Amino acid sequence: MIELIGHVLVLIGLVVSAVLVFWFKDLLAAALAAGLFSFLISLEFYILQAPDVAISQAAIGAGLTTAIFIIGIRATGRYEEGGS
Amino acid sequence: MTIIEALTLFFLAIGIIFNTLGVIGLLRFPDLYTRMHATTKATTFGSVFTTLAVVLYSIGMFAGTSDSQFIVLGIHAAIVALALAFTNAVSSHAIARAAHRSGVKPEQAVVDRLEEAGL
Amino acid sequence: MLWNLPYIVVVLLAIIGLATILLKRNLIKIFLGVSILTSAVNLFIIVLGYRENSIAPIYTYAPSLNMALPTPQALCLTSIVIGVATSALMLSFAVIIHRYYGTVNVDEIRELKE
Amino acid sequence: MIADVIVSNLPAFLVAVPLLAAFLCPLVGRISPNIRAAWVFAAMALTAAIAYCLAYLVYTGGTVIYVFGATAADLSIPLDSGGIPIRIMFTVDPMSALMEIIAVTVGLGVIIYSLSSDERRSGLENYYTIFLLLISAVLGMVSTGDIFNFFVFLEISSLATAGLVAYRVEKGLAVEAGLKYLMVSTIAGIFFLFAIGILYGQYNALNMAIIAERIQWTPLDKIALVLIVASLAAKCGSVPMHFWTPDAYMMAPAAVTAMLVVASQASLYGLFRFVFTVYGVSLNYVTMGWVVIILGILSMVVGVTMAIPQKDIKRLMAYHAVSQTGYMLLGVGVGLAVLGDQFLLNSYGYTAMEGGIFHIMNHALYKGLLFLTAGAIIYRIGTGDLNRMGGLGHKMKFTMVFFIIGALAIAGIPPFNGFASKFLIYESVYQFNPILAVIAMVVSILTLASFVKVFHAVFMGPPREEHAQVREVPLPMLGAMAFLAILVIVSGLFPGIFVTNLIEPAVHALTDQAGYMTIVLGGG
Amino acid sequence: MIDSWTIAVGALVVLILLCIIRLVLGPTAADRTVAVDTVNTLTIAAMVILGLIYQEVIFIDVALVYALLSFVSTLYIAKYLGGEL
Amino acid sequence: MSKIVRFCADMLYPAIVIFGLYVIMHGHITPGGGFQGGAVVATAAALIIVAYSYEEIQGMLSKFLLQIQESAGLVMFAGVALIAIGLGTTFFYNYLANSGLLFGMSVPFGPNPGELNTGGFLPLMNIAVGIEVWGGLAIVILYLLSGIPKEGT
Amino acid sequence: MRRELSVLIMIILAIFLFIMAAGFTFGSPLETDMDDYFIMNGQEQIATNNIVTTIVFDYRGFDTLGESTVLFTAVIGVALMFRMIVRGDSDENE
Amino acid sequence: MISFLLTFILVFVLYLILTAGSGTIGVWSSSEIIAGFILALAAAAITKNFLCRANNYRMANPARFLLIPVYVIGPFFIEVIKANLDVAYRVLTMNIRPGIIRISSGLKSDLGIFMLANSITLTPGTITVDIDEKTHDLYIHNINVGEGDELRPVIEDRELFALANLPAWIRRIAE
Repeated sequence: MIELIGHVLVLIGLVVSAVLVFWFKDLLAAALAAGLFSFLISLEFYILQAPDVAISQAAIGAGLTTAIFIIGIRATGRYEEGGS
Repeated sequence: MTIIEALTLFFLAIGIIFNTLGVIGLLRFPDLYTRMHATTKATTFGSVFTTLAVVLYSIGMFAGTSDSQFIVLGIHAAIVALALAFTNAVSSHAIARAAHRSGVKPEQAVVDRLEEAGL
Repeated sequence: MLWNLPYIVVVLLAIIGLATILLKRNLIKIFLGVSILTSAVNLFIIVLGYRENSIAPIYTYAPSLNMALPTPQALCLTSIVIGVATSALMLSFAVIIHRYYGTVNVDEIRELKE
Repeated sequence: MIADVIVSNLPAFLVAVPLLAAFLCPLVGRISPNIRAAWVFAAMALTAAIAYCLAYLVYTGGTVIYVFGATAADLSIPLDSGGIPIRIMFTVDPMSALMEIIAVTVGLGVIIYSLSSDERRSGLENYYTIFLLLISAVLGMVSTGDIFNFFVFLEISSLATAGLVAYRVEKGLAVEAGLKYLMVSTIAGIFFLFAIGILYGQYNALNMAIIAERIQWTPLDKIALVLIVASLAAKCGSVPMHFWTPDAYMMAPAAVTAMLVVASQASLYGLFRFVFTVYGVSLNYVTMGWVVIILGILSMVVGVTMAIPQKDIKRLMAYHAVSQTGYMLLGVGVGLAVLGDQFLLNSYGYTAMEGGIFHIMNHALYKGLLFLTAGAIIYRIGTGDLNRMGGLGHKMKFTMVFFIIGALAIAGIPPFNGFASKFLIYESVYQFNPILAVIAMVVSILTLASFVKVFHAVFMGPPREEHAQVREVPLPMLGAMAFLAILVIVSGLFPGIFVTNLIEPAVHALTDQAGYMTIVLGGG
Repeated sequence: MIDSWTIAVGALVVLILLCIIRLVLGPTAADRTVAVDTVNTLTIAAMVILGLIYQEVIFIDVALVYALLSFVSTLYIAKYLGGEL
Repeated sequence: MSKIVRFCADMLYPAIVIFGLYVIMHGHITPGGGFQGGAVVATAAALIIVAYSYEEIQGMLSKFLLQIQESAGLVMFAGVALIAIGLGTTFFYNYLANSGLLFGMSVPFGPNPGELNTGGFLPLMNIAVGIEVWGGLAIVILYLLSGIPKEGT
Repeated sequence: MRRELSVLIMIILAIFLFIMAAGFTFGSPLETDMDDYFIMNGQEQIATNNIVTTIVFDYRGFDTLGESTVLFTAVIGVALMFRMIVRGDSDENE
Repeated sequence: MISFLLTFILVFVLYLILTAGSGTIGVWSSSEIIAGFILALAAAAITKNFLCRANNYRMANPARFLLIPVYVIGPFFIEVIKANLDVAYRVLTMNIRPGIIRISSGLKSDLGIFMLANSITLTPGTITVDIDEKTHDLYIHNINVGEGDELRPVIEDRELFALANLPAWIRRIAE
């Protein structure tokens, strides 16, 4: 039962963090929310008995994608409106 | 319930309590630096303690069954604990430094030598 | 027990990703939407392969033989790597575009439009 | 002995050779330009030879199956698996072979052209790497018999095409066009993956034949079909999602543009393959056929009307490419609409499909030729703006001849190959629905008008003084254009040979779903 | 015994959700970074305990990858915030 | 970054590299494999990149070497698979499995802890893919960093 | 106009996807024969404990070659994009 | 060469720790040891310039090396628990005087300054905010600055720790 509740909470967290990505105007915060989304989806893969996928999501989604998005934000400007 | 089991439960409880305190601190404290006092330390120690509980559990199980999978479990969990303590300290230092450089000043501070030094 | 909640979450994530792609005007934001959409389809594929009370499809000490389906996990691995390759290429495009136009707002860089 | 091994492994070499050449190309290409050119040309020629041998095998001996990782190449179903193919397999039937022939032929011509026309640019070792990757992706897409494998090759072709379109990074517009293409194809790819997930979740299979056997036409299958058709139509530049085509075709180097046509047609092939082979019998033919027909008609009309006012030569040709894609969709759509009715199929359905598929081949040839001539013109005078051209007829005689050949072919004037395929389409579509045929003819006339305008603007008129230094383009470029032009003329003069030997087997292979399933699933 | 582990995981997941509140509120990007960093730590703890619940030793490797790599993305964010990137 | 972070990166770099190699090597026994391990090692390179400034990186990581690494990994991957054709079977036939040679031990059916020396050519392919992903992802980060505009432009 | 069109597309897709979500049942795949084959025979045939790796590198090894190629393509594409910045090259214009 | 050897030993030991429990030679199987040897050679060849960047081989001495766990379990742990109680009290009463102060450490080696900074960060109530690269002085955010400390420009490091003299331990280990 508790596992079930935990699973549901992770799913809710996924949706919430995705909404945050949509909602933030500050791109850095959006990238942070995307990182959080990545962590949570990796936890979800873990719960769904897919450790291989969880590792690659952790390594690629949490580590590298966030890094290259940060570099991209640095190279293009931080806020969504008003250009750079 | 053996001593190791009791100790495991104790560690687990301590870990969860620390984590809870840390997150409450994250939510309640007024400014960034005090929040970092609350979270980085409390959650680091909380997570390290829950991980150590796993280590203790595996030691207990290994003593009972002498099954080599519990060696692996214990050692890997110990490495996780080590890595957590190691990386969290450095990353909280990095965040604090970056925050200070980006202009977040501590509230109600009685003194700010770093501001004066201008690094 | 959990009914179809994971599938519903997949749909919600896909819709949020699409909304980010279609409604936002900033290229980086659009790429974040693409990565959410990719994650949604990855989650969909993994959820397809989950069986109740199963263990991971790796033989270890774990005694049960009721394993989750392995093929979706293999497909998902491929999909994740494709996703990171695509986002790397897209980000490099955005960086170059910013060098030329000074902005990454979609509405302002439409020079090709008739 | 060695020959046997090579022959039985031809489908593997077909993809492995260009891939290996591409992997080594960034390193080999750094040594010296000549070695790079030799390397690329050798790889492409070897690939072409393999493709021709394989096509010969397929056309003479029937569909070739290649199973990756099995003990024997044609062991599609392992003995202990209970009748399911579990490994990835290549299923090269005459339709695939036809597409392979087109791809390597155009690819060979384009490589020869590109070795001369692009030699002054930078980053060439990476450029040719991506070129080889694109060719291997196209070959993989048309050969594979596994839907997920198709997706992987689709993604390779997306990324490679985007990289090539944005190759001229010194122009911001090129990067923008590449980004637009990449966005469209990425989102299309994601929805394609959704469709794969739906099919996999229902039937627990990834092989086309086994899905075709198990498919039940549930609502989920319908959704999957919609997603597949939408994503592949977006990739091949059909009308609702055609907005990337003019930008991408205009900003890419000329050689790349010719290759883009082939890559788009590989997506078109995927569309046909899914509709005919995977869904096949269970499909509601008339509805689906009309959907394809309407897509085709819209593409034709929108493409040609957008093309007429264009000022840039490659952009104009790009809109014509959209328009010509409509012909293919129209022909195949008519065939699809009558697929359930054997009598109508025999009376005009096959003809329509032959027209549509013959048009794929012809379009690749003459559109490739036209883009190469446009590239030649731009190579010499440095702009694609029609208003700044004129009087080039005397300076670039051979280019002018090749342009005339291509323009007449695209407009459907006999005796060029455009006429052959368009005529097949007209006569069959007229029996199906006269209005459609009339629209097709009108579009054809508008195409002719548009190209007459281009011809007049570029080659006729008084010579302009800023073009006084213009000379004929180098010999390799002329050779490549001549190569394609000869093919255009030959296939226009003797369409019967091509239709009987190449197109008809392809059409019958495409429509024969039961035969496909028997070959894959019965070959235990 | 297993029940107490499960309860611990449930508590950790609830804490993760609470951290999201700070992610929403956080006035500066540094606050949000702190929140995400906290989520990392909690996720790692949850993963270790889940590995024990599933009786699968090999799952711990995932947590180990996580512990080492989430650090790197935090450093990137910190470097960007500090204006050094 | 500050001296503390630099020192930490120096110390963690060998540890993460060996951990990535461990993940690569044990791909056929535990979760992981070429992609995951390669990504871990590439993240180690990213750690070095983030700890030092872009100018200091030039001497530590060479783009050309990484490019060679990437190509070599892919060629090794395809080459290992192509050897199968030379042995009279098909592309990607696992000729080493259960053969008794390198990585050719058999495993009993059912739950068992696993043994490194099994899996046929899978460990070789894991290594090849690991090398490739390592080079590829590291070089992507290096290139993207070079796109950051200099101060004052 | 563009905004309304986007919302329309999203609504249509949402309906599609919800129908899709209703068609499957979480936790019980409809058919499992191919994967059961992998689970039962993969360990014995390839001598590997990790069935996922078995599929990734052996049964569907060709996909993995393609996937590595995708990454390679992206890297070469990025290198192609940044060649002006890194080396300061500039082409002669056409 | 020395740096290569040291790195090699370190990564080899790490690999062995990671694969413990795989077989019967000790707790390792023979193939793991062989593979670990080869992989450690590779990893050491790649990373040899990083671990010993300062050309400071003092830590190769096992006597110093083994002091680190003693330090962590002994004085450091005591200090952490004491500080935890202190901070919990201050948080409950909200009796805080935050401020950033400057600490002079006098440590020369990188490892020493690293250990001191981490000890300070992991001790509740203090965070290392920044470091002066030349003098190795640390800037510390303290949740409760002592009375009168805000007026002193520089504070000695041992004044931060009430029970155990952590800087002396660190000096013993790392200097």
